[in-house]
Amino acid sequence: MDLIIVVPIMLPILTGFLLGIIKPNYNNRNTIIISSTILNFILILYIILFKHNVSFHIVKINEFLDIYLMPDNIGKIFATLVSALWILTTFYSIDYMGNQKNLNKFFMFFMITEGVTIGIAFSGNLITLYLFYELLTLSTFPLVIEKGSEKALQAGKKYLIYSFFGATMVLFGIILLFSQTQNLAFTPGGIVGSVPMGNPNFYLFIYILLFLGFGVKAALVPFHSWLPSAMVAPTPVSSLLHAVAVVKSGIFALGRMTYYILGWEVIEHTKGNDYMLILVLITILMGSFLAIHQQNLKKRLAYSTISQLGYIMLGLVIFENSSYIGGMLHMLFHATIKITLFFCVGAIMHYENKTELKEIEGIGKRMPKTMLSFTVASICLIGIPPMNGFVSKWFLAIGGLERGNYFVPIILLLSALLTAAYLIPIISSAFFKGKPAHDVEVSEPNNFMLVPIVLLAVLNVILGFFPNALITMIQSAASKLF
Amino acid sequence: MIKFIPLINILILILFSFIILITKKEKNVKLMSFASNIITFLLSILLLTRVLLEDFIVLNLGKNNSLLGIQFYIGSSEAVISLTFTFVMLMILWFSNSSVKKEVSEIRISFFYILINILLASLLGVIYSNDLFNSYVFIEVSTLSACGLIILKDKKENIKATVKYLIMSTIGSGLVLMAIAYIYSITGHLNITNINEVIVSSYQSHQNAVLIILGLFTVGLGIKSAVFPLHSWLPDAHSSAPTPASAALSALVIKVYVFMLIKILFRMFTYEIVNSFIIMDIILLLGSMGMIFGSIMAIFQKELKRMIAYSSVAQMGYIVFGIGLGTISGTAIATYHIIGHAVTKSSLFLISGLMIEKTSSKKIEDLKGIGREMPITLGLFTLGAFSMVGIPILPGFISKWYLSLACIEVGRVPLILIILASSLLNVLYYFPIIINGFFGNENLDGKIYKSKKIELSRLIPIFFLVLSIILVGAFSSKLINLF
Amino acid sequence: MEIFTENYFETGAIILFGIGFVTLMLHSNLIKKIIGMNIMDTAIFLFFISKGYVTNKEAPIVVDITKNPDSYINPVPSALMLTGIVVAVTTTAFALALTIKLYKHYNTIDLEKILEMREES
Amino acid sequence: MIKKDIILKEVGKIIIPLVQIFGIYIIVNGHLSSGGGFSGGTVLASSLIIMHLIYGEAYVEKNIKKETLIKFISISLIFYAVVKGYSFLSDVYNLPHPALGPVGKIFSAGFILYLNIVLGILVASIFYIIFSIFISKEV
Repeated sequence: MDLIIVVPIMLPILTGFLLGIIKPNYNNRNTIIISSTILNFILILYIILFKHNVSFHIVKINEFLDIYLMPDNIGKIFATLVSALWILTTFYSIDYMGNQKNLNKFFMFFMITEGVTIGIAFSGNLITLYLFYELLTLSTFPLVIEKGSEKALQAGKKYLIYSFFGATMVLFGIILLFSQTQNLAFTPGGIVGSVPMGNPNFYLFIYILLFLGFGVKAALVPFHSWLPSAMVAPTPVSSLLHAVAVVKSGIFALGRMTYYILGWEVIEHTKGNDYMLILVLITILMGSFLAIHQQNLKKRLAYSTISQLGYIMLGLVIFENSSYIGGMLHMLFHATIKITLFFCVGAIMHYENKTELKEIEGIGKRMPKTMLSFTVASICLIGIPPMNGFVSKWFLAIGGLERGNYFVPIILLLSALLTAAYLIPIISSAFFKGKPAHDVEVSEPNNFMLVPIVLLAVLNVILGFFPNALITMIQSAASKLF
Repeated sequence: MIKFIPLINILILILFSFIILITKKEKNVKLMSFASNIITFLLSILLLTRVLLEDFIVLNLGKNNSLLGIQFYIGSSEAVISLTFTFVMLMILWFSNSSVKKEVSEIRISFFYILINILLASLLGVIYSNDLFNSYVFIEVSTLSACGLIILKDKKENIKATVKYLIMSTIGSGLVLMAIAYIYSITGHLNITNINEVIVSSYQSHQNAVLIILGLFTVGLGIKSAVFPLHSWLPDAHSSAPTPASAALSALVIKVYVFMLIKILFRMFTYEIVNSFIIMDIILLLGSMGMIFGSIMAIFQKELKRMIAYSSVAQMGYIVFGIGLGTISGTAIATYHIIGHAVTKSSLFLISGLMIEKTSSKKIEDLKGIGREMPITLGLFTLGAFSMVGIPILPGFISKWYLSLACIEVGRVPLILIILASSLLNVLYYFPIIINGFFGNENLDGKIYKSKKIELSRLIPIFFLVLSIILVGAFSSKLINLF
Repeated sequence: MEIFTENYFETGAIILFGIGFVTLMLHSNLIKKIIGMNIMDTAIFLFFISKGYVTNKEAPIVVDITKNPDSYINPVPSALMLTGIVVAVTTTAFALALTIKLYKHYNTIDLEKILEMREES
Repeated sequence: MIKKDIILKEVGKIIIPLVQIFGIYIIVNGHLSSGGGFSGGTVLASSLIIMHLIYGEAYVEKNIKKETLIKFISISLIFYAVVKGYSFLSDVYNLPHPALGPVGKIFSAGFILYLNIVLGILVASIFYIIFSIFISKEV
């Protein structure tokens, strides 16, 4: 019964519309949201374990425009990541948002975005991916401008213009591609390989178009400036969007495009990946440099996301088995780490309403558990050996070496230093500055917020110690590609 | 009997409009015009099924040999277009029987229904007729009834818009008549199929004569269908006319002349002849300029209806672009876009009419925060805007997609940039309305409207139109390989 | 050059068409525009009917006995021009009515002035 | 404002019926000699206009009211449409046609005669209405 894969996409969207229509009051709205996200998570687990190579055409208008869902294992991994983190974020945002007046609209779009992101994970061809890609922009836009202030509207408009510009580039690439290959389905190893090689720079042009198009969402350097300005949104939105949903779907689409559509031999033949490599390296360095002297905590984390995304793109651009695994691993680990960091910063903002670095002296003594998990997460991000950040960086470095360009590991190490440079000051000012510990009473955020933060920190550590369960799964996907 | 449907269609419409002339009570004026439209709609469904079964129908009125008599030729594209037009007109009529009272003074209501009936009859006439002079007469009738519709409100700007429209369209029809005279002098026939036989053999000898004819037809019909440089009458005419009339005008009337241009270019002069002349590149140029500048001008508009009018100039650019490509797939997309755009544009205009009635001001600034007051209407408007901007599944996207494919087929890849650029420009002027309508706190609070509740019954016709947008999108593949 | 002198009807019609077209386009006074429109239409009718003319044949009117058909000129264009004339008359009547209404509202019939008025009104 | 001028009125009394008869002649002989509905109708309309000019608004208004004219128009239009439609449809299903009389006689051309008459009335009343609207300035 192939219909099962449509359910995890439709369920959140329907609950979203349900919220919009019946406008429930505070607590039964919370129950609806929590139950639907948990149900969704269980459904996806069920699909992963029992359903193998199942596919479903939602609507087939004509030979190019068919909405076709075909979750392979990369798609399943991404979907599990999204739905798991969505549950935690729902708990977090219920407490964070409190009960303002029109939260129904907020949670409506919140649920629709989850459905659309899982749609991206499950999409079977480039057109479905493009459709969900556009819907993602439209459904995340109201979340970004939740505050409704003039500044939020400006940031929202900027976000919209960037993503529509990216979407048009992607559309241009898809049209050119379709005129050559007449089909857009994802096939491991790429469909272009089979088509006789017309002229290489035509495919180079398509590759660059698609890379930049999806790169806008993945905060590639020239198009990254919408990410920090979208920090004006409330923390659950900015943490979810800029750690899990929007940015990662851009990366996921890039991965799909390079390995499942164009195929890496074709790109290598057209030397497209060398140009992109330069761009990715610039992203990594620029992200970390800018993050260092950012005073606002959320902006600092935003720039760190840009540089971490550069890591993942590095994995996609170096066509090596281990670097692919490293990229995918970092995609997962970065999501969990960054969401913890954002949660902690959000907790600080919500309870102490302090946002600048100077204001949070001695916060560690007031909120020990939150800041402890913040330190654990930042250690993972820097990539100190036992933690999960190190595992993915390790694979990336090996991939770089196998490919033969030596400056990849150098760049990795350099940016690991830079990550330390912008994370450690936060920890040090939190714990070692400010008034002595005994005369400060402890005021932890209530457990609706605290539980997700601690859970995530523990999850990071476990993933660090026992990553090979994940590695084998990604390895099975990667084996088909190389 | 089915063979006679086109004639019966037109006859019923004209007959009922005359009967309305006499009836006094307003209620059965509406009843009659409604009845005539429903009959024509059902008949055109019958016609479409008949055409789908056998190939095209040729209907000779009067003399059998087509030398003298009027001839109707109904191929698959004509049948589908006439079905869409009758459907859209039915919805406009349904919408107008509640909203026309507010805009048009009491005594002129019956004139409104008469003109709408005659307009639809003449539009169907132009689509069906295979005879040049006969379609010229129908064009004149449609222009005059369109002028009548614009002037119904009888205010200052209406009269100015009508004068401008009348003068521009008389120039257009003068050129068209001259072109028909020219064709007649070369071929001695007035019937498209006969002319085709003669032209195919003899066009080498009359090289520049055929060029002049093509030029006259393109400019003449271009003026009437508001192709880019010749469109200056459209914004005034469409923004000052009453809402149902402006919806009918911009969705139906300007499409018919372009369809006649398609008939002339591709059925009379076959593809090879037309492509051997430079006229095709000029049309392509006109189309691409229209796409870009139409949207640019729409961005700077302050009033809602003028903005939508300029956006139909841009959409006409798409259709002319499709023709300019000069391939079979190009024309198929142009016809598909005629249908897609007719449905979307009429729903957008009707919704904007409702919104203007609610905020009682034409300016776009006053539409801020309308999402709170009329969520459903703005929701429908968003759907229409999505189709214009080109979100997949909706017809806007499909015609953009196929247009660019046709461009690649012809080998002019940079033209795709123009298509995509113009769809980006569409975003720039449709989305601010939606954004300010739904979101933004300072837009929403402090919004007090005269709480004229727009009762839902007025929304049903628009709901059907929006539904048909999705349907047109869904069945696009079958539609396209029909043409 | 002898093309022009030979079928001088067509050349006359084209020249008239040019004059009518130019007056319709360029003159700002509405009445002049309507006159130009009429000139243009009559020029086209002349062109059409001259197409039907066959030298030394007479008009197709049944006086008392009907002669054999080939002694008449080709009646088709002149029949068509009947409808053409009616169309031209209706447009002129409509345009005249519009000019009167315009005069009532703007008390000038100079189109340029009326258009400027729109800018500042 | 038209001063009561005896000469005009007397001459009018004689000329107007003549003009009307001439108009009717043109309409009826439409299918034989040149003329037919359009030209005959205009001649009839000119007779009405002369009457309007000479005897002034009130006189004409008395016996040809505006509503009756509009009724005339719509009835003749409907008649024309029905007959024309019938003629198109009938030659396919060979329904009865009025007899085609001998060539050259008045009742010789089947429908055309009735159509011409109806068309004449139509054109006459329309032209007269246009004239009366223009002259009464309530355009």
